[in-house]
Amino acid sequence: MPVEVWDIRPALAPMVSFVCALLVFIGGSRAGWRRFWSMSAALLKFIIVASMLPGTVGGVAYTFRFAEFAPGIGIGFRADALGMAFATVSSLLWVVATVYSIGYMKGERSLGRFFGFFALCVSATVALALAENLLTLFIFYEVLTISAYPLVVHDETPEALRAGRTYFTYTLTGGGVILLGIAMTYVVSDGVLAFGHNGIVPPDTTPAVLAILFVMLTLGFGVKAAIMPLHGWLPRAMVAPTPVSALLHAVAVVKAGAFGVVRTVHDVFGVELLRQTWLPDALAYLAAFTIIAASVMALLQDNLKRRLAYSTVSQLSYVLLGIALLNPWAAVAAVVHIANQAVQKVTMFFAAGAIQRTTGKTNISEMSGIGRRMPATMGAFGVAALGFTGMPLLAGFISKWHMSVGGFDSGMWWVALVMAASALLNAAYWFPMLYLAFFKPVSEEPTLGEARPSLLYPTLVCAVLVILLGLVSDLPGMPLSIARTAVAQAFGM
Amino acid sequence: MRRLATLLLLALLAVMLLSAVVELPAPGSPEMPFRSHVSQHYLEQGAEEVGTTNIVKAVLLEYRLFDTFGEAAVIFTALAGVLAVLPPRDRSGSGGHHDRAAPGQVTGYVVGRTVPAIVIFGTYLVLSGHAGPGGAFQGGVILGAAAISLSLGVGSDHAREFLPEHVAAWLHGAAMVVFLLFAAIGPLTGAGVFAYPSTAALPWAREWLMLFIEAGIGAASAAIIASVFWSMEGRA
Amino acid sequence: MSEWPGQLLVSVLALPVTGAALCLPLHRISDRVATAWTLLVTTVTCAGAFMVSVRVSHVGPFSHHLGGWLAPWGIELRADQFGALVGLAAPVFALVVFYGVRYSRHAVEAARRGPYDALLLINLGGLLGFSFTGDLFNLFVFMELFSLSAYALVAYGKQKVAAAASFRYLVMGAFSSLLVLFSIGLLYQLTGTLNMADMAYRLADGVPHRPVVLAFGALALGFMTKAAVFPLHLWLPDAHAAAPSPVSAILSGLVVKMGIVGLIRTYDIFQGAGGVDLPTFNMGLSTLGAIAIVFGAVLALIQDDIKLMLAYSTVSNIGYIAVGLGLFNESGLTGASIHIFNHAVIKAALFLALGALTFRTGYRTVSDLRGIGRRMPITVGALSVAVISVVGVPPTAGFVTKWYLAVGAVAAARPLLAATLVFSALVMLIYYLRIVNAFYFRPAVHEEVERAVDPPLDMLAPVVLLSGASLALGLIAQVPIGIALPGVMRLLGGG
Amino acid sequence: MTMLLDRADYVLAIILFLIGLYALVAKSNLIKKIIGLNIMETAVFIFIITGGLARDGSPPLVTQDTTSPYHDPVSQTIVLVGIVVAVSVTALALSLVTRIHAEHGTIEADELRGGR
Amino acid sequence: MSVHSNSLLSPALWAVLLPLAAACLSLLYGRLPRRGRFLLLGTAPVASALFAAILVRGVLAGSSHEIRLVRLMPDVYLSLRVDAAGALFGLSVAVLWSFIFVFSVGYLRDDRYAGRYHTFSMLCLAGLMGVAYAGDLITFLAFYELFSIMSYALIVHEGTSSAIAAARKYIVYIAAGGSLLVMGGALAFSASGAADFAAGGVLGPGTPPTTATGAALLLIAGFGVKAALFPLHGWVADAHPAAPAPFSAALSGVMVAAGTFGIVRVVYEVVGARWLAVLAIDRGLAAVAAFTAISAAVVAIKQDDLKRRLAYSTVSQMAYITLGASLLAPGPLTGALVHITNHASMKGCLFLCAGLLARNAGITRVSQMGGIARRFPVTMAAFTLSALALIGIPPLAGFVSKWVLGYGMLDAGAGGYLVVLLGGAALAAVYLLPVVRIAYLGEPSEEREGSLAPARPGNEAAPSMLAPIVALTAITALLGIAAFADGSALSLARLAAESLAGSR
Repeated sequence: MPVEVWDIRPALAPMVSFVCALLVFIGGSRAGWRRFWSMSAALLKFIIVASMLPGTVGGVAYTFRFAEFAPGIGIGFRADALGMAFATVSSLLWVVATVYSIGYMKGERSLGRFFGFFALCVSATVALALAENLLTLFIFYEVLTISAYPLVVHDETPEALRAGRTYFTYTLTGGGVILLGIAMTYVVSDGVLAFGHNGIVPPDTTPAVLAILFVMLTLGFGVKAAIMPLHGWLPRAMVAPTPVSALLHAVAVVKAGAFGVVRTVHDVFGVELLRQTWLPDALAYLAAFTIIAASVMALLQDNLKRRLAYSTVSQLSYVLLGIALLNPWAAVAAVVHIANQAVQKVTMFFAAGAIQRTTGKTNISEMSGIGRRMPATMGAFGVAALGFTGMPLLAGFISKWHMSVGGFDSGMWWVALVMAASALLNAAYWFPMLYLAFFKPVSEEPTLGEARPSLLYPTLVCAVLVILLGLVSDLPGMPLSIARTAVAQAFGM
Repeated sequence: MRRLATLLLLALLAVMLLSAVVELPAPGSPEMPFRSHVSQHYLEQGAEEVGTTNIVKAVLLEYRLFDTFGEAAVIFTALAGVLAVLPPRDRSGSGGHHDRAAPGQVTGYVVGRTVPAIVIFGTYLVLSGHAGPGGAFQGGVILGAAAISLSLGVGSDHAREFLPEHVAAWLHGAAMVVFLLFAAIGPLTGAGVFAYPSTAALPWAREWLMLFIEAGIGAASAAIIASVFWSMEGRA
Repeated sequence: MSEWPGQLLVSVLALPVTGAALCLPLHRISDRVATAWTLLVTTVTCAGAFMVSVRVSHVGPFSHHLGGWLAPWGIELRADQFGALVGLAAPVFALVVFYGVRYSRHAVEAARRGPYDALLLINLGGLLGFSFTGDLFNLFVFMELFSLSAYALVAYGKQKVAAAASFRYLVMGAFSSLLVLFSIGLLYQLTGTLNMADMAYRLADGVPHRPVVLAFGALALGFMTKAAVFPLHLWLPDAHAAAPSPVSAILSGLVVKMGIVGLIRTYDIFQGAGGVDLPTFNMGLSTLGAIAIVFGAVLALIQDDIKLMLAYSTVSNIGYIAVGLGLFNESGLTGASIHIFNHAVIKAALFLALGALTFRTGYRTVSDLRGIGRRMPITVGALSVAVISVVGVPPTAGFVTKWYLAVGAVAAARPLLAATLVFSALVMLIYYLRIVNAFYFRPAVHEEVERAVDPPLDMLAPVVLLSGASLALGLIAQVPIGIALPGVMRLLGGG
Repeated sequence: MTMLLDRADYVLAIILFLIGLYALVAKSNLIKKIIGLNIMETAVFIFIITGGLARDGSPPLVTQDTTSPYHDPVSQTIVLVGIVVAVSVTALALSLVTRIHAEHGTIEADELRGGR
Repeated sequence: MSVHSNSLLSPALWAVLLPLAAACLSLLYGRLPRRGRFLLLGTAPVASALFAAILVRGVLAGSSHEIRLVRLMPDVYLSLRVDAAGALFGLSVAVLWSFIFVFSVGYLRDDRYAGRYHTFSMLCLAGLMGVAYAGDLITFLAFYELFSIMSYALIVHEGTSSAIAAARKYIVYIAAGGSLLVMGGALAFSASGAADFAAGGVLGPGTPPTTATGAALLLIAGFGVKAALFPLHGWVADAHPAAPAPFSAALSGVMVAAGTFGIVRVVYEVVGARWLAVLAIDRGLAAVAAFTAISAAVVAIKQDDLKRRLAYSTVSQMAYITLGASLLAPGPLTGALVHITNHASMKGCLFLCAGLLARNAGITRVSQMGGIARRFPVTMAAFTLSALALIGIPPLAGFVSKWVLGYGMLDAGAGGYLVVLLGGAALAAVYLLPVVRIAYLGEPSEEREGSLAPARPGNEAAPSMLAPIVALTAITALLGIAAFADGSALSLARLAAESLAGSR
């Protein structure tokens, strides 16, 4: 079990971008001010989170508590390995996304509000990742929901408002269910909500209560993790500007849901307790179904962002499937996939955004010959697409490999089949796009040039990240090693 | 239909109330529990502790003085409420077109004779409260009634001369001002806020203070009753 | 005599009421002096009440025997934990009055401004007196004080329906006061004393059951009407909607809570009384509370007038408190008692913010106030924060209550109740979404809205302070909890 | 029945209370409602006073010569304050009715409710 | 004997990296000076060939070394290891690629997307060299996937509708194959805890049989797609005609062989010969291979399109290699390995000739080839020579591998398959000789376009296209004649077979 060290940094990280949000809200009208604060906050936060990395890998969990309502519950932060994995990825991608959104949103309206809530979302995500107990996690989970709404409806078109309402209905109902679940946990475990004890729910709880609790928490978080029956809001939320879809619907918001499920399985119930019940298997089957069905749905979409949305839905269920197998390998796959999927999906969204900004095209059918016009952007998109199809030496392969090994290890051979099927489906809906972009003979000559640098460079950086995560994923600071430490803690190895 | 429903409701209520009351000891029977407790103490020690034979007066002005303070405040609130709801229109404007009948000869004559008697009796009640029956509120109300009958008899314009506007404004608050002073005096004489100075230090202080409070409340209630009547008069 | 806390307690109760008397004449002399006087008295009283609460939270409950007479003979003022919670909310009253100065100059014509200040002060005195007295009849007197002033204050509303709403409020209020008086008389006859602690002690042994139950029924029913718990809430929406904004803030924030404090006092008295079946009453109360939540939420949904919607949300929030009381376990009661304080802060913020909007544009319906968000950013921002807190989204004060009530409901094994608690708030939030959308994301319709700008500082500061507090209380929730918990334990322990 | 007979005073109070309540609820004229309210108030006062009277006792003026039991002073104090409260409420109610009449021209509750 | 040198100087690493560098270079194809760019790009395959040669000499001298580049996962490394089989395969790939490159320069002279072609072909080369020198299953898979997916771009290069359809079919097969491989690898890894190539196979005796069967079947099927074993060979027939000639030469020559090479690796160094024998999978594999060889040859006869016929011939030849490998004996394995090299040069030359004919004379179908020998004397001579070698006429390369294979079969007691060998050779003659006959004796058919004016000697084709054809034919002859010399491909193959199959 990691040594608990009292340290301000886990609380400082979210605080930094919260302060930045306030500053941007106040001085939002001046572009310079806004840009400076957003960038500096994003960088500062990444530095703080990164500074905690060596400690986490070294088995130290920085803890910081304040605002204790009652003994055991209150706002507390604890940077354990799992939390750090999510926080590192989010804060890193946030730096890149801030650059991207500054470029993308140039000339749009009410940017003070946009960047304010943008920073608020990130502070909530990092706080959520480093939460020390279930209540803090839930508090910042809801803050994230609320502060994401203005971003979803940023364009203020009726369609955006409708999407916003759907978003709220789904996520808040989920939030309500989670609150009930947490209340039950609080009662069942009489007052203990803190993570880090490999399961708060006492082993002697009656199976019925255990089942209700598990269903409530997983489905509650599942709404945001866009597990199949509850994923409706994600494709509709694509109406938001691209940096929002990239960050929130590929990294922050949806990952919060998946992260919540991981916390539930590992820290609220604990692996041993769940092993005796049928619950994780049910979750596994549901996740597997989602992977396949969402990929098929993605196949049918013509709008690029909606296809990306469905692909996110399917990729997210990787994490859920990995966790549900209750096997160290699969768990590593799940945690590392949080990082891999985030990087790959953000690259694709950035590319999609660049294409939309440069050529105004959003539907795939219109994108023939785009590859020659914007080779670098489409190149990055291609790398990410290959990553998703599980091409070795790229990020996606690492998670697929661990997942398959985990599947065989835990005797569920069909998991590898699902992985293979999903890889094929991914190929099925990405390769035609690559073909269209690069190889389809196009009559008119490529007129428009490459995307603006502020859009292009973040995309390329992310593409390089995808390769790095695949190649050197085992360096101490990289997600795979953090994932292994987290799983080691969770499985008590 | 509504009537039937209310009747039904009332019948139900009646059954409940009666069934509860039946179990109460008969009124006036000595073994009523409250006989042997607080009121017995008041009856026995009340006289010499407060120095008045009228125990109700003792309770009102000594033991439960705060209730009386509250009471005075309530009646002042009533006035404030009435003034809020019906702000006094400036007299000049509305003087002219009263449609009220001019005061008849007979009422004018009778009122002329009886009002002084009423006023004297009222004042007596206010001032003698601490010895015999009576009390500040009763006296005050009677004085108020005198003012009302006067304005009925000889028309409110004349009646108002007895209680002009600016005097009334201060008089309404008289009770409160008295209590304010009473509360202030307490700490000066070492007795704490809202308490009589100990008889040992100032033997005569208790009677005078009581009288002072009685007068204040009496005057205030009289003014309030009158003002309430005047503000509602002529507004229908 | 008793040391300084007792003196403080008495002066805190006596000052506002006596001070009110001076308002009338002072206003005839000069407006500015009278307003200054009112502000002075309010600030001093609220500071005093706050100090009493602080003392209670440090030292625990203390009492003061008026006139030196010991408990059953004289009146005993007792400042306990629940009273302290109301004392903690006193600064809210001060902020509302501070906000009301400019508002009343705009909304109330000169002749009626004197009584307005007087009634406000008396109302404050009544509230504090009601919370800090240990004597049942004294409780009744202070109840009358704040009720009467409340009826009159409602009549200040400019809408045509104000007088009728005030009358209806008066009738219901008078009826409930009668019930209380009737039960006081009955209890006096049964126990011979008017002091609540002494009465509770005497009720415990050998008192005929049926009259005790009747007394309990009458008292409880009286206070539930005052608190507008579900079936008896008919008067609230019209009254709170018709009243001017500062008055509505006080009514919804504090006056309605007195009914709840009264209910808690009833529990104190009838704790040990034989024949009184508290569990079934509690079950009924929590069920009524649940219905109130849903009823309030649904009705709020269909209103276009924001003030009426806030009034129905008060009915719903009172439902939350009733549920908390009805659960009668540690979490439930804690949730209910801190909501007395939390809701006062949040609802005051809401009404004042809305008042500011009406002050600037003269409109109060959602459809008229479209597009105000961009023109009055700070006020609408504060309104949004308050909206989020009233619904109980995590970092806010509302969430803390919802958390305690949810835990209480689950602990009492009543999942349906827990579900109602959580999901009715969601229904409300989805609806408040409509307001936020209208304010921020819709173009302005009226040109008054176009021209509107944030209100001057002395109106804006209270709004921002209160909505900030509603957010901060989410984090520093242990202040009200610390005060309420011993009281809750005493209530449960005593039971 | 005998139980009820020697508690005639209470029964009377209850009946009065109910009559007042009926007037308050059923009548639509506001003035009649106020009258009903007053009847109920008087009923409660009667209940309290008669509860406090001692059988053939004398008023609580403590003079050496009286030997018979006194009536209970506290009940009378309660009623005294109660009466003042009743007066105040009625005063405010009447002023409200006057204003309603001035504004709406009618004091019938049904029409008022209609003409929101 | 294996030296864990982590030095970055090892030729194997450069053999892989150089083509990658060239690929990046050719991205800027447009901006390179016209004359210089062919020299620049050409250096990559030639250099790789040189490095491969150095490695071969090193292996022959007995030293083999392994490099661990980067740690992908706890006990999984990206490692390169040069053993005899790898060196042999690497050398043949590099040599063939150099000639193909020279040919492609001429072939793509006026093609607009030549730059893109060269980029992807360099990437494929890098992938293939990686496959040759892969030290463990994961690296093998990585490079295998790399060149599989990159070749999609080459198949679809022409942009014609048939090319698009063929490419789509190809990618579906490859993606499916790739997934199977990953599943098989994961199963093997989960069972054994390691994914590198161990001499007797990674799966220890303790592995449950079902897992072993599962892993074996998955891996073999995965590579089988590329190696065009019977049920999975659908894509080959469409891919070859659609792809540009130099690429189809490479495709047949080495890329299909990579699949077979994969099967060899898996059979001997992942699943392990013992397990295959126990589970009787080797016999199954042999049967499938035999069937494929015969059926492909039969289908080849009927094909009128020259490239399609050659494609089916590749399928049947590759089947021989799989057959040889599946007999789990050093003898047939040697034959199989040496046949990879021989077949590469023979089939490479044939396809280049077909390509030249198609480009210069527009001839794609055998029926059109009447009397073209007069117009294309050199090409047809090379074509005939290679065809004869393929059929197995001594002393050419084809005969050597068939002879060693046959002898090995007898030695391993699987005489029955000798019939398949001989039958195959006969069928090869049936589908190749007619082409030669028509070319020399047939009268020119009227419907040929006018462009085929009476042969003007000497202007048959650009020298840059003719030279590789002639060179390849020479190599085929050399491989045949000098087969039994000590440094020859055969000796290398025997060494590899000993190390792979010898240790049973």
